[in-house]
Amino acid sequence: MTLVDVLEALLFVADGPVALDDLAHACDAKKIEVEASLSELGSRMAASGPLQLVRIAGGYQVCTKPECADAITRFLKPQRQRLTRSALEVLAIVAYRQPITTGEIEKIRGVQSDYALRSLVEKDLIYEVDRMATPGRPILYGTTDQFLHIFSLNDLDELPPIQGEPVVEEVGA
Amino acid sequence: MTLVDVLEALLFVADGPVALDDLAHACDAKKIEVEASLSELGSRMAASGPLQLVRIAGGYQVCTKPECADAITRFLKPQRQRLTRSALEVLAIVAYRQPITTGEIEKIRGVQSDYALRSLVEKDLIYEVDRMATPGRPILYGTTDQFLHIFSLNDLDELPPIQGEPVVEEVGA
Amino acid sequence: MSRIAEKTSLAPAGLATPIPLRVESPGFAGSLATLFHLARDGRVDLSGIPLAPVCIAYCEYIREMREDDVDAAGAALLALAYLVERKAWSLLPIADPPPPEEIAELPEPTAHEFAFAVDSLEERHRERSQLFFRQGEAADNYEVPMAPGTVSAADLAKAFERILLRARPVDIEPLARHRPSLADVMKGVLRSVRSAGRATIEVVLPEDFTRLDVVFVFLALLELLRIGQVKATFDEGELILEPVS
Repeated sequence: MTLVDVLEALLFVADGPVALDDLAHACDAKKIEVEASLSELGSRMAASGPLQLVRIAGGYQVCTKPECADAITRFLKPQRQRLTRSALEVLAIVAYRQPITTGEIEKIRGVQSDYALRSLVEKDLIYEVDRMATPGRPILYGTTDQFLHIFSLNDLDELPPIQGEPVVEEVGA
Repeated sequence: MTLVDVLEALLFVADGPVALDDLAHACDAKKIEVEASLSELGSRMAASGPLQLVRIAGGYQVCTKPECADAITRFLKPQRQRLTRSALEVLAIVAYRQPITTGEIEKIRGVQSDYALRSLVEKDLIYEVDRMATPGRPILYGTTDQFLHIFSLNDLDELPPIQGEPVVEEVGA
Repeated sequence: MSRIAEKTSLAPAGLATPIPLRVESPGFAGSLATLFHLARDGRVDLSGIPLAPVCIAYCEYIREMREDDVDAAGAALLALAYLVERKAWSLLPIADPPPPEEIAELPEPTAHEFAFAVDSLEERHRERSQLFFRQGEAADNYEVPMAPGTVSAADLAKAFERILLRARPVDIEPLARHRPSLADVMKGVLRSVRSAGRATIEVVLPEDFTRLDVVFVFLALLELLRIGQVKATFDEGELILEPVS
């Protein structure tokens, strides 16, 4: 059993993305060794078989390759909840401007957004980060790890750029 | 993507043993072909890697080879004790509002909570205190000593106050 | 260069939002609202941004606007005037330009600025829906499998019966003396098997064992087999235990 094999076994039994630290601890190996073995495992999986190694929501996880999607869909009959355009818009605003209040979101969108916010909380995509220390103590929303997961993001830095924003940052720097 | 690959993908995403019929249906292939491919997958897994194909409970399932047991045990132990965000939320509601029924919890959370409740009972963090004397005799849940233990609480009075709650209590007193 | 962004992405009527004017220049690329905010916060050097094309684009927009939205036009004009004033001050050779007048209603970035991000998130979500992960509940119930090639449950039951017949019969005391926990017995069995390398069941049982000892040792053995720490085989009808390395 090589370290690569053990890592594959751990990622198989894990119920979500696994942090490098946890893998290293379970394997009783150095992080740098684990990283090298993960990279080997990733190439091996990419080269053949139906599985692949991804970095997602701050950890490593194994998932199927897109080519198997049809058979899996027939098999699992998943009831994927599609996000509406307005829910996506609210989600994007929360993602880029977090922590943000309902009021601030509504100011940007120009429409009431509490229904969309509530449904995003229920889907575990956003959560109440904190409350503002102003009258009424409005809730401040932020995105969850589940948000990163459903958009295949490793962390918030991987968010696609808002139009123009990268240039703006350079100017500000 | 060969049939063997697709079968590996299906067994990977399945949450238990899968019957031959279900595999054949998902792959849109004849049972005899699926059987042959499963046997090929089994030999391939046996020959290398940390996973194996087993026939169990009337179906096929992939699991890890026993050689990885040490690392997996080290890995799963702390993970099993980790509570998901939704389990923590349910636990908090039970802790502060006990004794409380499933229905009352779901009313507070706005989402179905029976899976979280069951997993908390299994983890011995909550238990069936009693049943209500109303139609259907719904279960009333309360927290266990184990709950106090893992949160380092001496008794329930040591629970951190909910925002605003102490005032409510004073008014009620 | 300035150009007008999609008009359909205008915020709903009735709200004073600036027009969706997109500015593209060497010093800045983004919406007029964002440029306004950056200028107000002193985070952008206006001297590097030609404002004339912005003004021309703005006039074009007003001309093409079918419905008269005075609020939107006014909000954008206010932002433009502010930018021109700030830039004018910054071009003058004075060290400290006077602080800008506080504008009551600031143009806020509008939802259309997020349109690109929403599109790419939607695309990512679509791609992500082609990927499948092992389901959480499956992992929750995951047990480390028994070693392949072990004896069957029926074989173990027979071995258990045989050894039970040889045990010293002792009456079960209802409140018996303190017994070691299963974990302790497991540790003992594992230690014996490991030190023997290859052992029969007698090796792991205490001398002059009782029926209760047999039950405890078998329970421990089953657990050790299940978690893959011990391997069991049959050799000429005799149960043989080996440690799993």
